[in-house]
Amino acid sequence: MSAARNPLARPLARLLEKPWLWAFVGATLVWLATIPFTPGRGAGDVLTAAFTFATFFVIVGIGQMFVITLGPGNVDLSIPATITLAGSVATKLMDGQDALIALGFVAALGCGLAVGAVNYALIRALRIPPIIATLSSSFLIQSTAIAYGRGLRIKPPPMLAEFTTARIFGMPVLAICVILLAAVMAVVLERTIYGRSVIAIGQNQRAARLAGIAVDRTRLATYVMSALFASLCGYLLAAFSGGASLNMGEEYLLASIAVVVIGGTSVAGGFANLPGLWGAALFLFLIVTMLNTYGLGAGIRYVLTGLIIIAVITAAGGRKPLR
Amino acid sequence: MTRVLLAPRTLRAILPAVSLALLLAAIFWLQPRTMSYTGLNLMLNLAIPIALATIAQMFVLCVNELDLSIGAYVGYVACVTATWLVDNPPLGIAALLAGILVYAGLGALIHLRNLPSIVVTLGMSFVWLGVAVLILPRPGGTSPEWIRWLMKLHTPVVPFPIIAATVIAVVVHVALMRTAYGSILRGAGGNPRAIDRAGWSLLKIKVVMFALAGLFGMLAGMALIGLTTSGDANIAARYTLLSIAGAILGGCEFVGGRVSPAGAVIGAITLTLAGSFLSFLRISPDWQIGATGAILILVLALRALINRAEERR
Amino acid sequence: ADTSDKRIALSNNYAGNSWRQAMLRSWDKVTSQAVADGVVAAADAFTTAENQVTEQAAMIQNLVLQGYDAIVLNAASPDALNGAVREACDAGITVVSFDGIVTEPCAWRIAVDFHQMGKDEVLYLAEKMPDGGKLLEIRGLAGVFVDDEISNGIHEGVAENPQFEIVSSVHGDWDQAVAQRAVAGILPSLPEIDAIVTQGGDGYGAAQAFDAAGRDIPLIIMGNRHDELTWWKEQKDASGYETMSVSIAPGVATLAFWVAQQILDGAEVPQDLVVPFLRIDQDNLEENLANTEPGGVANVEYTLEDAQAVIAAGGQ
Amino acid sequence: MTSPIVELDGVARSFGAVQALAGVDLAVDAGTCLGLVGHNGAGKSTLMQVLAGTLAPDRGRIGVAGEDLTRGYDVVTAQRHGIRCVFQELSLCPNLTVAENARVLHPSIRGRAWRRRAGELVGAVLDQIFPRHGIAADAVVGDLSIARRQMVEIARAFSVTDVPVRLVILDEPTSSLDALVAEQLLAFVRRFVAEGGSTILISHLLGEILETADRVVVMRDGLVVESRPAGDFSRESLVAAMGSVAEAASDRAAGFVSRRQGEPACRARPVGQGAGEGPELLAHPGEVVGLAGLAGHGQTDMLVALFEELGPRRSALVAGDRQTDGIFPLWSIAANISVGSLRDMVRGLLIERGAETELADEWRRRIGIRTPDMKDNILSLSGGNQQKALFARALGSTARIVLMDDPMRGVDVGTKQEVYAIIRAEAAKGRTFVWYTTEMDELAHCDHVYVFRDGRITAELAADALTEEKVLHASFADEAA
Ligand SMILES: Nc1ncnc2c1ncn2[C@@H]1O[C@H](COP(=O)(O)OP(=O)(O)OP(=O)(O)O)[C@@H](O)[C@H]1O
Ligand SMILES: Nc1ncnc2c1ncn2[C@@H]1O[C@H](COP(=O)(O)OP(=O)(O)OP(=O)(O)O)[C@@H](O)[C@H]1O
Ligand SMILES: [Mg+2]
Ligand SMILES: [Mg+2]
Repeated sequence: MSAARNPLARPLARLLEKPWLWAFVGATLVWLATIPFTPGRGAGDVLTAAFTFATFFVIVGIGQMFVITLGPGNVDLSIPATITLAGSVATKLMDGQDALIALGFVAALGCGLAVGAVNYALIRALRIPPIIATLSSSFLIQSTAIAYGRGLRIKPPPMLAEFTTARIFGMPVLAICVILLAAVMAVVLERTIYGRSVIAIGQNQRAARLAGIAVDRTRLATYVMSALFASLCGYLLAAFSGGASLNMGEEYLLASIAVVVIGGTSVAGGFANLPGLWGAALFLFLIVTMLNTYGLGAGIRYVLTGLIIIAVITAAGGRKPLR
Repeated sequence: MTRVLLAPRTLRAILPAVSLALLLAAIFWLQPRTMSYTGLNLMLNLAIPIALATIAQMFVLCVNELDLSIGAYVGYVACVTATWLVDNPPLGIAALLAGILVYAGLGALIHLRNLPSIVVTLGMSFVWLGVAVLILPRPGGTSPEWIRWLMKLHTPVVPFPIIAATVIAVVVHVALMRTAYGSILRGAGGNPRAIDRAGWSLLKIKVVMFALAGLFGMLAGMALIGLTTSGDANIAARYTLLSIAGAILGGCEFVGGRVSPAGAVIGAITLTLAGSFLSFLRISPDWQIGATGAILILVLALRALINRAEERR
Repeated sequence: ADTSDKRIALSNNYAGNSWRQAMLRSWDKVTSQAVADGVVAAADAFTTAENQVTEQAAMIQNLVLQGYDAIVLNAASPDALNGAVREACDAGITVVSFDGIVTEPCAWRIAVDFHQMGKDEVLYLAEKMPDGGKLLEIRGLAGVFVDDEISNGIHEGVAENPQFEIVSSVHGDWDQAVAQRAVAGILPSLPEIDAIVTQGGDGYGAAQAFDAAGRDIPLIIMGNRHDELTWWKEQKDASGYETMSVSIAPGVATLAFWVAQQILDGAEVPQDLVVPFLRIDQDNLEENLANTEPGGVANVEYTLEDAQAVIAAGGQ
Repeated sequence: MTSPIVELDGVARSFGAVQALAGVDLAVDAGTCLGLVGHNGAGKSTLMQVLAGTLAPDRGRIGVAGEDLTRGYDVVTAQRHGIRCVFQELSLCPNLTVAENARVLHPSIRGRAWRRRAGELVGAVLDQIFPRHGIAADAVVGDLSIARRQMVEIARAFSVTDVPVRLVILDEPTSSLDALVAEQLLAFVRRFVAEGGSTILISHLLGEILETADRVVVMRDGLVVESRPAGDFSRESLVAAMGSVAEAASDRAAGFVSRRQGEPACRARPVGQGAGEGPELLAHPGEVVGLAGLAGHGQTDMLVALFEELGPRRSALVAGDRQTDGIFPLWSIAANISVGSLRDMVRGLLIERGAETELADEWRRRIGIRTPDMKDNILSLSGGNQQKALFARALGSTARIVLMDDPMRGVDVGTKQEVYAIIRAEAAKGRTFVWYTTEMDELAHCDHVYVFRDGRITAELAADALTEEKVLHASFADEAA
């Protein structure tokens, strides 16, 4: 092989094989294409904004990624409703008081825990395909959120709101936290029994069971985790955007799936990567920004968004099966 | 004979029909008025476009792919039908055919570059929506007269939606489940390598299946316009999830080429009727959305019961 | 005629925001009183699981089957429900649409002049800033007619007042978070902005985006949300910030209810009625804020007399 | 003699750094059965894929019936010239019926009643090869046992519509069949050859090759090293030609000492057998317990049930159907092995980095997995080597009880001897093995054998009482009773 002859070729080839590469390449290109239209400090400001908003995509993306990695048919469609429920419950409980920040946090995670457990109960006990199980439960969760929160937009505690909007040297503090979180989850994926189990189940569930992997426990943990991340997102998002609303989760349905798959995780399961989530989240935000900056009409903007997504995935190409 | 009838495979195959019958019985009981020609007509006519979209999704599912753009595509077709097909039929027909061609091209692209269909169709959903918004920036347009006439057809004795649903189910069933080439198409979902090794072109199969999805998506959009009489870019956004849910309810699976056209049509009708059932139940507005979920769960729980029974043997 | 045996249904296409929630509550409050008083036999509210034309069409057909005498309708689309509405009319049912109105001639319409609402925003600005300035437009959901109407109104206003220029317009999908994100993303590319024209509900998000980017907050037209009014009040008290706030009151559903009841009663009601939108200005801010539920929307509920007045006004 | 029906000249093919074929010449004459043997990874399957047109060679010439077809040679060309292949990994569509699967290979079956005709076509061949096969033409393939699937695929390959079948390649066709069915197949191959057809038979059961083939070709490391009439070989010389040393058949009966003392390591009953009915399965520490009987009579179910009952800490399972039950196709060889021992490699919360490579390298050495790098994907291994990785997974774990589901499918003779030795050594250290096998020879390595029929245990034999006759007797229903 030529790689053996050229010592430099190998790391380069390794890099080119990285599944997350194309999401970052796409994000960078789109960013560069935006800069000429943003005077002065604009380039940096765009990045700051991108990191601010990509953070929320990444939070839900992590949970969704673990779920999707469980194999074909596994996807969590209840993320939007969970975001809404957790956001509503938390803001209503905290009632704008700094002293209750922790209580709100626990309540939000409590919602996530309950949602995840219900989802998996439907999938496991009633054998409902995950896509329909989570869709059905999302309707129930949405109703709960309506009945509980009544769509009232209660202000978050000021300290919490400040935390979600704080910055260090232009970099949002929240984004830094989530980068760390993503790094931790990358280790969980690669170097813990749980992570290995998720990947093994995604490749071949029967083989995983026969190899001694605790399939049920792993899947339960994964659906619960996805709901927990969704509720964390709901909690932070409500704080960030000045209160919860009943439709705050709506756009996270497609977005959570999009960041996962554009980030290079295999939809067929058994193969995941975390850096790609950030690449894809930045990419998605920057496309909208670029097209907004160009001042194009809504129709053209949609068309271009779609074409760019397809172009990036085509450039990245698929993984060829070995045999 | 009873053994065949009670075999899990048979039970599972008739399950969609059974849950539909149960739901229908519950509706008749709640609201006897629905048990009439007009009643059935009103309750079922909106199921036709959904059934067509579900069939489209089924073709894609059959080759182990997923189409996240079907809703947006139906919206695109609806906009074309409500505008160009009326004002400038040649342009309208060209636009509709272009839609099918694009679908066929997607099949080829996905196969040749080995791309995840979810991402590609996710991208396409934006493209279709964008084009639809460009064609029809605000809701409007009218239905071509003949489509309207067809969808409002007053057939003798049996309401038109029932006839239409039966025809769709039978035609697709025969084409996909009973013809020789149909088994090759399904085989490509079951074990693509086996089909490849037997000398069939997987590329052609993908192209055919996606083109069929495009065709049925087109029919769905046109039927929808016949019912609503005017278009809207977002008109069918929900069809993406509905079509997947309908196909699964009807016994199709995500991988392995296991599909059922009749089941898909029944699944679509079940979903539509679930909505009617709810409005007859008169639940508090807060919980109306949640009740939709509860019904879905209920219907699918039946399937779990049968699977349980199967395990116990 | 006596309407005490008549049944009226509300067909609603969306419940996912504070406006619609306020609408449903107003409906419940006013109609349950009406039912208790024996004015009508029933007034049930129905909401679709998702905001979709097709679902609402199916719902209308089901309401027909249930034998309601009148359907009060907040429609997902002005044209696409015409088929279902026609069927309802053919079955002898009175259809009254409001907020999201339908174009089918057999239905009654209680319209808000969204076009005028958009134009009024610019007219207000023209008054406040005679020298004109640069505007940022935050739109709603592309392809929905309310968005198109308001935006057309705004653009017409700008055309008549050429001292204003819309330097950019973004779609916020009527979602606070989306609007905030869209504004934050485009801000770096924008020159100094003098005012933001909105479709309601997104003002607070826009203010936060400007605040986060460390830019001067321009004049933002508000949309009657409690959080917007509160923020406005704070700014007003702190620095004398001036703006206006305009939106349609969710209680308009109750007006539609009374109109439907009047039609069933045999009253002569013109097919097209217009309700004014609810506008809040610098001087009545405090009063309105006090009347608005925390986290909710400024609202007015209508009585039978209000409805009769509107009908009489529309008749001329 | 006429010219050979196929002729390969200097065929070479590499996969990355692996040279699977290094210039192979091969000729098959009409009316002969060519036996092809070689160690795991010798390149047999690769060569057959080239011949079947599913894999393009890097260089070399392909001639069929004297015609040079090298340019653009593909499946369709191969089929047009009557060349069919039963691949090592099954090539049926599990979602289609038997008849529909037959049609996949025969585009000419079309039009009215095609289903019936396809069903009759494959049904007739099935009747011919495997009398009393019990497979319905409208059965869905996914519902059939692996043995029956194999039978369908074989029958399909021999079925004829428009093009006469000239050469059928059988790549380890008997690996999932029990002895009786395998015998039926081999008898049919003889008849087929006698009528003028040709076959290439690949098998690791040298007895089959010596009995059935007219000519034997031996491959080693991507090259043909020997090609002689079958009569010139003995079992020993064949093994030697493959590069292994034959071992004298073990005679366990002679020095057999029962280990049946104290508490058994596990006890169980077959799923379909009620309490008190027939013998119970017992396995004592240090014992190798064999499960015998015809394929599909409840042995696999029993093993899976046992595995679920014992749990992964106490037991490990070596899957036989490696495609559906064994390998993780996206993972490296090392990851496929270490997945059985994750619990033992955790330090603190994380899996230790070095531990995985260490374990993999140790087992590459012990069981001889042929690969340049254990970090390569598992699918880059030949079938037999994949199976070795599955062995390594189970043996490398700390489980005290190892359950094996006909694990020697596709494993070459040399490796088999090594694995037998490892099993014996591990058993001596106190590990328990429960071993389902379809090969009579392997039962000789067991201390205690249970024979299955219809989901029940019908006989139990200690090693000193084990004879082939007794096993066969217990495997078949008592006609008299
Ligand atoms: N997602 C939506 N789809 C369809 N119509 C909508 C949607 N959101 C709002 N509307 C309608 O648009 C009009 C203006 O809504 P507006 O943006 O002022 O408030 P809102 O978004 O409902 O409130 P909030 O977001 O504060 O809860 C109303 O007629 C409302 O019913
Ligand atoms: N798709 C592939 N990618 C990489 N390496 C491969 C591939 N296919 C085969 N090989 C390698 O080529 C060599 C020959 O493999 P082949 O499958 O032909 O062996 P075999 O003789 O059939 O062995 P077995 O008896 O185990 O089936 C092996 O070293 C294998 O690892
Ligand atoms: Mg809003
Ligand atoms: Mg092989």
